[in-house]
Amino acid sequence: MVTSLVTSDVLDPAALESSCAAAGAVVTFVGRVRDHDGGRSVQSLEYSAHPSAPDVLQQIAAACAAEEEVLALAVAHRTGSLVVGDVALVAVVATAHRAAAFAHCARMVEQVKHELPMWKRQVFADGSDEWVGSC
Amino acid sequence: MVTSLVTSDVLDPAALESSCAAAGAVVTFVGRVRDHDGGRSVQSLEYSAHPSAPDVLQQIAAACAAEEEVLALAVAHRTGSLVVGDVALVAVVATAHRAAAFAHCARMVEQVKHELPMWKRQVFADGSDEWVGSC
Amino acid sequence: MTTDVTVRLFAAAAAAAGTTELVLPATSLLDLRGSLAPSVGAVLDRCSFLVDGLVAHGDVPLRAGATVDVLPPFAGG
Amino acid sequence: MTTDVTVRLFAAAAAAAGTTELVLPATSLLDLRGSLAPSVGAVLDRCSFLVDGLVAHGDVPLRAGATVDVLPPFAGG
Repeated sequence: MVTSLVTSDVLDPAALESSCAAAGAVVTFVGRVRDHDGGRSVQSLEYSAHPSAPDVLQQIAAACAAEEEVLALAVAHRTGSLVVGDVALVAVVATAHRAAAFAHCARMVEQVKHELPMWKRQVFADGSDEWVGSC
Repeated sequence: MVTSLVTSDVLDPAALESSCAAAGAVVTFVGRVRDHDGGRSVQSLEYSAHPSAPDVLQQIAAACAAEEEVLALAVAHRTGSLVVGDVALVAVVATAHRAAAFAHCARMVEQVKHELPMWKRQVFADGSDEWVGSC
Repeated sequence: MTTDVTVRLFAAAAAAAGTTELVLPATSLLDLRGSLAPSVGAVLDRCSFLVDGLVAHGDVPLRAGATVDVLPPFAGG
Repeated sequence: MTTDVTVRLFAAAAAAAGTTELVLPATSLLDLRGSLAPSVGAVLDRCSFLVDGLVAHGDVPLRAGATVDVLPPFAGG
Protein backbone atom coordinates (compact mmCIF):
# COMPACT_ATOMS: atom_id res chain seq x y z
CA MET A 1 0.00 0.00 0.00
CA VAL A 2 1.50 3.31 -1.13
CA THR A 3 -0.38 6.56 -0.51
CA SER A 4 0.68 10.09 -1.40
CA LEU A 5 -1.59 13.03 -0.91
CA VAL A 6 -1.47 16.82 -1.24
CA THR A 7 -4.71 18.13 0.16
CA SER A 8 -6.42 21.09 1.79
CA ASP A 9 -8.40 18.65 3.96
CA VAL A 10 -7.46 17.97 7.59
CA LEU A 11 -4.87 15.19 7.80
CA ASP A 12 -5.64 12.10 9.86
CA PRO A 13 -2.38 10.51 11.11
CA ALA A 14 -4.20 7.50 12.58
CA ALA A 15 -5.89 6.64 9.29
CA LEU A 16 -2.62 6.97 7.38
CA GLU A 17 -0.85 4.85 9.98
CA SER A 18 -3.58 2.23 9.73
CA SER A 19 -3.13 2.09 5.96
CA CYS A 20 0.38 0.73 6.67
CA ALA A 21 -0.58 -1.59 9.51
CA ALA A 22 0.16 -5.03 8.15
CA ALA A 23 3.82 -5.17 9.13
CA GLY A 24 6.27 -5.52 11.98
CA ALA A 25 7.51 -1.97 12.46
CA VAL A 26 5.67 1.20 11.57
CA VAL A 27 7.27 4.62 12.11
CA THR A 28 5.08 7.68 11.76
CA PHE A 29 6.20 11.29 11.58
CA VAL A 30 3.63 13.98 12.31
CA GLY A 31 4.61 17.61 11.78
CA ARG A 32 2.34 20.15 13.45
CA VAL A 33 2.30 23.91 13.18
CA ARG A 34 4.52 25.29 15.94
CA ASP A 35 3.55 28.31 18.01
CA HIS A 36 6.93 29.91 17.50
CA ASP A 37 9.66 30.21 14.89
CA GLY A 38 13.04 31.84 15.39
CA GLY A 39 11.86 33.30 18.67
CA ARG A 40 8.74 34.91 17.17
CA SER A 41 5.19 33.96 18.08
CA VAL A 42 3.34 32.31 15.19
CA GLN A 43 -0.39 32.93 14.86
CA SER A 44 -1.27 31.03 11.71
CA LEU A 45 0.23 29.94 8.45
CA GLU A 46 -0.58 29.17 4.91
CA TYR A 47 0.88 26.47 2.71
CA SER A 48 0.67 26.88 -1.02
CA ALA A 49 1.73 24.21 -3.49
CA HIS A 50 3.02 24.32 -7.01
CA PRO A 51 0.70 22.43 -9.40
CA SER A 52 3.39 19.74 -9.72
CA ALA A 53 3.40 19.03 -5.96
CA PRO A 54 1.15 15.93 -6.11
CA ASP A 55 3.36 14.41 -8.82
CA VAL A 56 6.56 15.22 -6.93
CA LEU A 57 5.15 13.72 -3.72
CA GLN A 58 4.11 10.62 -5.61
CA GLN A 59 7.65 10.28 -7.01
CA ILE A 60 9.12 10.63 -3.50
CA ALA A 61 6.69 7.97 -2.26
CA ALA A 62 7.44 5.65 -5.18
CA ALA A 63 11.20 5.95 -4.64
CA CYS A 64 10.80 5.06 -0.95
CA ALA A 65 8.40 2.22 -1.75
CA ALA A 66 10.98 0.79 -4.14
CA GLU A 67 13.44 0.25 -1.28
CA GLU A 68 13.78 -3.43 -0.53
CA GLU A 69 12.75 -3.28 3.14
CA VAL A 70 9.70 -1.05 2.68
CA LEU A 71 6.39 -2.92 2.92
CA ALA A 72 3.97 0.01 2.92
CA LEU A 73 4.06 3.77 3.21
CA ALA A 74 1.91 6.85 3.26
CA VAL A 75 2.88 10.50 2.94
CA ALA A 76 0.52 13.47 3.01
CA HIS A 77 1.02 17.23 3.02
CA ARG A 78 -1.66 19.74 3.89
CA THR A 79 -2.18 22.97 1.96
CA GLY A 80 -4.13 26.14 2.72
CA SER A 81 -4.60 27.95 6.01
CA LEU A 82 -3.48 26.20 9.18
CA VAL A 83 -3.45 27.27 12.79
CA VAL A 84 -1.08 26.30 15.60
CA GLY A 85 -1.36 22.58 16.34
CA ASP A 86 -2.74 21.60 12.94
CA VAL A 87 -1.06 18.70 11.20
CA ALA A 88 0.96 19.85 8.18
CA LEU A 89 2.83 16.68 7.22
CA VAL A 90 2.40 12.98 7.91
CA ALA A 91 4.87 10.32 6.78
CA VAL A 92 4.48 6.63 7.60
CA VAL A 93 6.84 3.80 6.69
CA ALA A 94 6.29 0.13 7.48
CA THR A 95 9.06 -2.47 7.36
CA ALA A 96 9.62 -5.89 8.91
CA HIS A 97 12.30 -4.53 11.28
CA ARG A 98 12.51 -1.28 13.18
CA ALA A 99 15.83 0.25 12.09
CA ALA A 100 14.75 0.40 8.45
CA ALA A 101 11.41 1.99 9.34
CA PHE A 102 13.11 4.81 11.28
CA ALA A 103 15.72 5.37 8.58
CA HIS A 104 13.33 5.41 5.62
CA CYS A 105 10.72 7.55 7.38
CA ALA A 106 13.35 10.15 8.35
CA ARG A 107 14.77 10.14 4.83
CA MET A 108 11.34 10.56 3.24
CA VAL A 109 10.59 13.53 5.50
CA GLU A 110 13.91 15.13 4.47
CA GLN A 111 13.04 14.61 0.83
CA VAL A 112 9.65 16.22 1.29
CA LYS A 113 11.27 19.20 2.98
CA HIS A 114 13.84 19.68 0.21
CA GLU A 115 12.08 18.54 -2.95
CA LEU A 116 8.36 19.16 -2.58
CA PRO A 117 7.43 22.45 -4.31
CA MET A 118 5.53 23.86 -1.35
CA TRP A 119 5.74 27.25 0.32
CA LYS A 120 4.86 28.41 3.80
CA ARG A 121 3.77 31.91 4.80
CA GLN A 122 3.87 32.54 8.53
CA VAL A 123 1.71 35.18 10.16
CA PHE A 124 3.10 36.39 13.46
CA ALA A 125 1.26 37.61 16.54
CA ASP A 126 2.32 41.20 15.75
CA GLY A 127 0.51 41.01 12.38
CA SER A 128 3.64 40.81 10.25
CA ASP A 129 4.18 37.86 7.92
CA GLU A 130 6.95 36.18 5.97
CA TRP A 131 7.41 33.51 3.34
CA VAL A 132 9.68 31.02 5.11
CA GLY A 133 13.14 30.71 3.58
CA SER A 134 12.56 33.46 1.04
CA CYS A 135 13.96 36.51 2.78
CA MET B 1 3.07 14.87 29.33
CA VAL B 2 4.93 11.61 30.05
CA THR B 3 3.09 8.29 29.85
CA SER B 4 4.46 4.81 30.47
CA LEU B 5 2.25 1.78 30.48
CA VAL B 6 2.59 -2.00 30.76
CA THR B 7 -0.84 -3.45 30.14
CA SER B 8 -2.76 -6.47 28.91
CA ASP B 9 -5.28 -4.12 27.27
CA VAL B 10 -5.22 -3.42 23.53
CA LEU B 11 -2.85 -0.53 22.74
CA ASP B 12 -4.19 2.52 20.92
CA PRO B 13 -1.37 4.22 18.98
CA ALA B 14 -3.59 7.16 17.97
CA ALA B 15 -4.51 7.97 21.57
CA LEU B 16 -0.88 7.78 22.68
CA GLU B 17 0.16 9.96 19.74
CA SER B 18 -2.53 12.48 20.64
CA SER B 19 -1.24 12.66 24.21
CA CYS B 20 1.96 14.16 22.72
CA ALA B 21 0.29 16.40 20.16
CA ALA B 22 1.19 19.90 21.32
CA ALA B 23 4.52 20.15 19.55
CA GLY B 24 6.26 20.59 16.23
CA ALA B 25 7.49 17.07 15.47
CA VAL B 26 6.03 13.83 16.74
CA VAL B 27 7.58 10.48 15.84
CA THR B 28 5.64 7.34 16.67
CA PHE B 29 6.91 3.79 16.57
CA VAL B 30 4.36 0.99 16.43
CA GLY B 31 5.57 -2.60 16.72
CA ARG B 32 3.09 -5.21 15.57
CA VAL B 33 3.25 -8.97 15.82
CA ARG B 34 4.83 -10.27 12.62
CA ASP B 35 3.55 -13.34 10.80
CA HIS B 36 7.01 -14.79 10.51
CA ASP B 37 10.28 -14.98 12.42
CA GLY B 38 13.50 -16.48 11.15
CA GLY B 39 11.66 -17.98 8.20
CA ARG B 40 9.02 -19.72 10.37
CA SER B 41 5.34 -18.90 10.31
CA VAL B 42 4.13 -17.34 13.57
CA GLN B 43 0.59 -18.12 14.72
CA SER B 44 0.39 -16.24 18.01
CA LEU B 45 2.56 -15.07 20.85
CA GLU B 46 2.54 -14.32 24.48
CA TYR B 47 4.37 -11.55 26.31
CA SER B 48 5.02 -11.98 30.00
CA ALA B 49 6.50 -9.25 32.16
CA HIS B 50 8.58 -9.33 35.31
CA PRO B 51 6.80 -7.52 38.18
CA SER B 52 9.37 -4.70 37.88
CA ALA B 53 8.49 -4.01 34.23
CA PRO B 54 6.21 -1.01 34.92
CA ASP B 55 8.93 0.61 37.05
CA VAL B 56 11.63 -0.07 34.47
CA LEU B 57 9.47 1.36 31.69
CA GLN B 58 8.75 4.43 33.79
CA GLN B 59 12.50 4.92 34.32
CA ILE B 60 13.16 4.59 30.59
CA ALA B 61 10.41 7.17 29.95
CA ALA B 62 11.72 9.53 32.62
CA ALA B 63 15.26 9.38 31.24
CA CYS B 64 14.01 10.23 27.76
CA ALA B 65 11.74 12.98 29.09
CA ALA B 66 14.74 14.53 30.84
CA GLU B 67 16.45 15.15 27.49
CA GLU B 68 16.48 18.85 26.69
CA GLU B 69 14.65 18.64 23.36
CA VAL B 70 11.87 16.29 24.49
CA LEU B 71 8.52 18.02 25.02
CA ALA B 72 6.28 15.00 25.56
CA LEU B 73 6.45 11.24 25.22
CA ALA B 74 4.46 8.08 25.66
CA VAL B 75 5.61 4.48 25.73
CA ALA B 76 3.42 1.42 26.18
CA HIS B 77 4.04 -2.33 26.04
CA ARG B 78 1.35 -4.95 25.79
CA THR B 79 1.41 -8.19 27.76
CA GLY B 80 -0.52 -11.43 27.46
CA SER B 81 -1.67 -13.28 24.34
CA LEU B 82 -1.38 -11.49 21.02
CA VAL B 83 -2.12 -12.56 17.48
CA VAL B 84 -0.49 -11.50 14.21
CA GLY B 85 -1.09 -7.80 13.58
CA ASP B 86 -1.70 -6.88 17.22
CA VAL B 87 0.22 -3.89 18.55
CA ALA B 88 2.91 -4.97 21.03
CA LEU B 89 4.82 -1.72 21.54
CA VAL B 90 4.11 1.95 20.99
CA ALA B 91 6.67 4.71 21.54
CA VAL B 92 5.97 8.38 20.86
CA VAL B 93 8.36 11.32 21.22
CA ALA B 94 7.51 14.96 20.59
CA THR B 95 10.13 17.67 20.09
CA ALA B 96 10.20 21.09 18.45
CA HIS B 97 12.32 19.84 15.53
CA ARG B 98 12.22 16.60 13.63
CA ALA B 99 15.75 15.18 13.93
CA ALA B 100 15.53 15.01 17.73
CA ALA B 101 12.15 13.30 17.60
CA PHE B 102 13.46 10.53 15.31
CA ALA B 103 16.63 10.08 17.37
CA HIS B 104 14.99 9.96 20.78
CA CYS B 105 12.14 7.72 19.65
CA ALA B 106 14.56 5.23 18.09
CA ARG B 107 16.75 5.29 21.21
CA MET B 108 13.78 4.73 23.51
CA VAL B 109 12.66 1.74 21.46
CA GLU B 110 16.18 0.27 21.68
CA GLN B 111 16.14 0.76 25.45
CA VAL B 112 12.79 -0.97 25.75
CA LYS B 113 14.11 -3.89 23.71
CA HIS B 114 17.25 -4.26 25.82
CA GLU B 115 16.21 -3.18 29.32
CA LEU B 116 12.54 -3.95 29.80
CA PRO B 117 12.17 -7.27 31.67
CA MET B 118 9.71 -8.77 29.22
CA TRP B 119 9.65 -12.14 27.50
CA LYS B 120 8.06 -13.36 24.33
CA ARG B 121 6.90 -16.86 23.56
CA GLN B 122 6.17 -17.53 19.92
CA VAL B 123 3.80 -20.25 18.80
CA PHE B 124 4.45 -21.40 15.26
CA ALA B 125 2.01 -22.70 12.68
CA ASP B 126 3.36 -26.24 13.16
CA GLY B 127 2.36 -26.13 16.86
CA SER B 128 5.88 -25.79 18.23
CA ASP B 129 6.83 -22.81 20.39
CA GLU B 130 9.91 -21.03 21.67
CA TRP B 131 10.84 -18.32 24.13
CA VAL B 132 12.54 -15.75 21.91
CA GLY B 133 16.24 -15.27 22.59
CA SER B 134 16.39 -18.07 25.17
CA CYS B 135 17.46 -21.03 23.09
CA MET C 1 7.49 38.23 -34.46
CA THR C 2 6.66 38.02 -30.75
CA THR C 3 9.14 36.66 -28.24
CA ASP C 4 6.65 36.73 -25.38
CA VAL C 5 6.81 34.11 -22.63
CA THR C 6 4.36 33.46 -19.82
CA VAL C 7 5.84 33.85 -16.36
CA ARG C 8 4.10 32.22 -13.38
CA LEU C 9 5.12 33.57 -10.01
CA PHE C 10 4.67 31.70 -6.73
CA ALA C 11 4.66 32.46 -3.02
CA ALA C 12 7.19 35.16 -2.05
CA ALA C 13 7.90 35.94 -5.73
CA ALA C 14 4.20 36.55 -6.41
CA ALA C 15 3.86 38.57 -3.22
CA ALA C 16 6.80 40.78 -4.21
CA ALA C 17 5.60 41.33 -7.77
CA GLY C 18 1.99 41.77 -6.70
CA THR C 19 0.81 39.30 -9.35
CA THR C 20 0.89 35.57 -10.10
CA GLU C 21 1.31 35.83 -13.83
CA LEU C 22 3.09 38.09 -16.31
CA VAL C 23 3.65 38.03 -20.04
CA LEU C 24 7.06 39.39 -20.99
CA PRO C 25 9.30 39.36 -24.04
CA ALA C 26 12.43 37.25 -23.45
CA THR C 27 14.67 34.98 -25.53
CA SER C 28 16.67 33.48 -22.68
CA LEU C 29 16.24 32.82 -18.99
CA LEU C 30 19.02 35.28 -18.18
CA ASP C 31 17.23 37.90 -20.27
CA LEU C 32 13.97 37.18 -18.43
CA ARG C 33 15.61 37.37 -15.01
CA GLY C 34 16.85 40.83 -15.91
CA SER C 35 13.30 41.91 -16.73
CA LEU C 36 11.90 40.41 -13.52
CA ALA C 37 14.51 41.82 -11.16
CA PRO C 38 12.90 45.24 -10.59
CA SER C 39 9.48 43.84 -9.63
CA VAL C 40 10.44 40.55 -7.90
CA GLY C 41 13.41 41.98 -6.01
CA ALA C 42 15.86 40.14 -3.74
CA VAL C 43 14.05 36.80 -3.60
CA LEU C 44 14.70 36.32 -7.34
CA ASP C 45 18.30 35.36 -6.58
CA ARG C 46 17.05 32.53 -4.36
CA CYS C 47 14.55 31.20 -6.91
CA SER C 48 14.77 28.16 -9.15
CA PHE C 49 13.06 28.05 -12.53
CA LEU C 50 10.96 25.64 -14.54
CA VAL C 51 10.79 26.11 -18.30
CA ASP C 52 7.75 24.32 -19.69
CA GLY C 53 7.71 22.21 -16.52
CA LEU C 54 11.36 21.17 -16.57
CA VAL C 55 14.02 22.43 -14.18
CA ALA C 56 16.33 24.89 -15.92
CA HIS C 57 19.96 24.80 -14.85
CA GLY C 58 21.76 28.10 -15.49
CA ASP C 59 20.84 30.06 -18.58
CA VAL C 60 18.69 28.46 -21.29
CA PRO C 61 17.13 29.84 -24.47
CA LEU C 62 13.37 30.43 -24.31
CA ARG C 63 11.02 29.70 -27.18
CA ALA C 64 8.21 32.16 -27.87
CA GLY C 65 5.14 31.00 -25.94
CA ALA C 66 7.16 29.16 -23.30
CA THR C 67 5.93 29.06 -19.70
CA VAL C 68 8.48 29.91 -17.03
CA ASP C 69 7.72 29.16 -13.37
CA VAL C 70 9.57 31.19 -10.75
CA LEU C 71 9.96 29.08 -7.61
CA PRO C 72 11.14 30.56 -4.32
CA PRO C 73 12.96 28.17 -1.91
CA PHE C 74 10.68 25.30 -0.91
CA ALA C 75 9.45 25.28 2.67
CA GLY C 76 7.18 22.29 3.07
CA GLY C 77 6.71 20.26 6.24
CA MET D 1 19.95 -22.94 60.84
CA THR D 2 18.27 -22.81 57.43
CA THR D 3 20.03 -21.34 54.40
CA ASP D 4 16.94 -21.55 52.21
CA VAL D 5 16.35 -18.93 49.51
CA THR D 6 13.28 -18.38 47.36
CA VAL D 7 13.91 -18.72 43.63
CA ARG D 8 11.46 -17.17 41.18
CA LEU D 9 11.71 -18.48 37.64
CA PHE D 10 10.43 -16.63 34.58
CA ALA D 11 9.60 -17.39 30.97
CA ALA D 12 11.96 -19.98 29.41
CA ALA D 13 13.52 -20.73 32.82
CA ALA D 14 10.11 -21.48 34.33
CA ALA D 15 9.13 -23.52 31.29
CA ALA D 16 12.30 -25.62 31.55
CA ALA D 17 11.98 -26.20 35.29
CA GLY D 18 8.24 -26.81 35.09
CA THR D 19 7.61 -24.37 37.95
CA THR D 20 7.71 -20.64 38.67
CA GLU D 21 9.02 -20.89 42.23
CA LEU D 22 11.42 -23.07 44.20
CA VAL D 23 12.86 -22.98 47.71
CA LEU D 24 16.44 -24.20 47.82
CA PRO D 25 19.34 -24.08 50.27
CA ALA D 26 22.13 -21.81 48.97
CA THR D 27 24.69 -19.43 50.51
CA SER D 28 25.91 -17.86 47.27
CA LEU D 29 24.60 -17.23 43.78
CA LEU D 30 27.22 -19.55 42.31
CA ASP D 31 26.08 -22.24 44.74
CA LEU D 32 22.45 -21.67 43.72
CA ARG D 33 23.26 -21.81 40.03
CA GLY D 34 24.82 -25.22 40.57
CA SER D 35 21.61 -26.43 42.20
CA LEU D 36 19.42 -25.01 39.44
CA ALA D 37 21.47 -26.31 36.50
CA PRO D 38 19.92 -29.79 36.28
CA SER D 39 16.31 -28.54 36.18
CA VAL D 40 16.71 -25.23 34.29
CA GLY D 41 19.21 -26.52 31.74
CA ALA D 42 20.96 -24.60 28.98
CA VAL D 43 19.05 -21.34 29.29
CA LEU D 44 20.53 -20.82 32.79
CA ASP D 45 23.83 -19.70 31.22
CA ARG D 46 21.97 -16.92 29.38
CA CYS D 47 20.07 -15.70 32.44
CA SER D 48 20.68 -12.65 34.60
CA PHE D 49 19.79 -12.61 38.29
CA LEU D 50 18.11 -10.29 40.74
CA VAL D 51 18.85 -10.76 44.44
CA ASP D 52 16.15 -9.09 46.52
CA GLY D 53 15.28 -6.96 43.49
CA LEU D 54 18.79 -5.78 42.66
CA VAL D 55 20.87 -6.93 39.71
CA ALA D 56 23.63 -9.31 40.86
CA HIS D 57 26.90 -9.04 38.95
CA GLY D 58 28.93 -12.25 39.14
CA ASP D 59 28.86 -14.26 42.34
CA VAL D 60 27.33 -12.76 45.49
CA PRO D 61 26.62 -14.20 48.93
CA LEU D 62 22.95 -14.96 49.65
CA ARG D 63 21.31 -14.31 53.00
CA ALA D 64 18.82 -16.89 54.30
CA GLY D 65 15.34 -15.88 53.15
CA ALA D 66 16.63 -13.96 50.12
CA THR D 67 14.58 -13.89 46.91
CA VAL D 68 16.48 -14.65 43.73
CA ASP D 69 14.84 -13.95 40.35
CA VAL D 70 16.11 -15.90 37.35
CA LEU D 71 15.68 -13.78 34.23
CA PRO D 72 16.13 -15.21 30.74
CA PRO D 73 17.23 -12.76 28.02
CA PHE D 74 14.66 -9.99 27.59
CA ALA D 75 12.64 -10.03 24.41
CA GLY D 76 10.22 -7.14 24.56
CA GLY D 77 8.94 -5.14 21.60
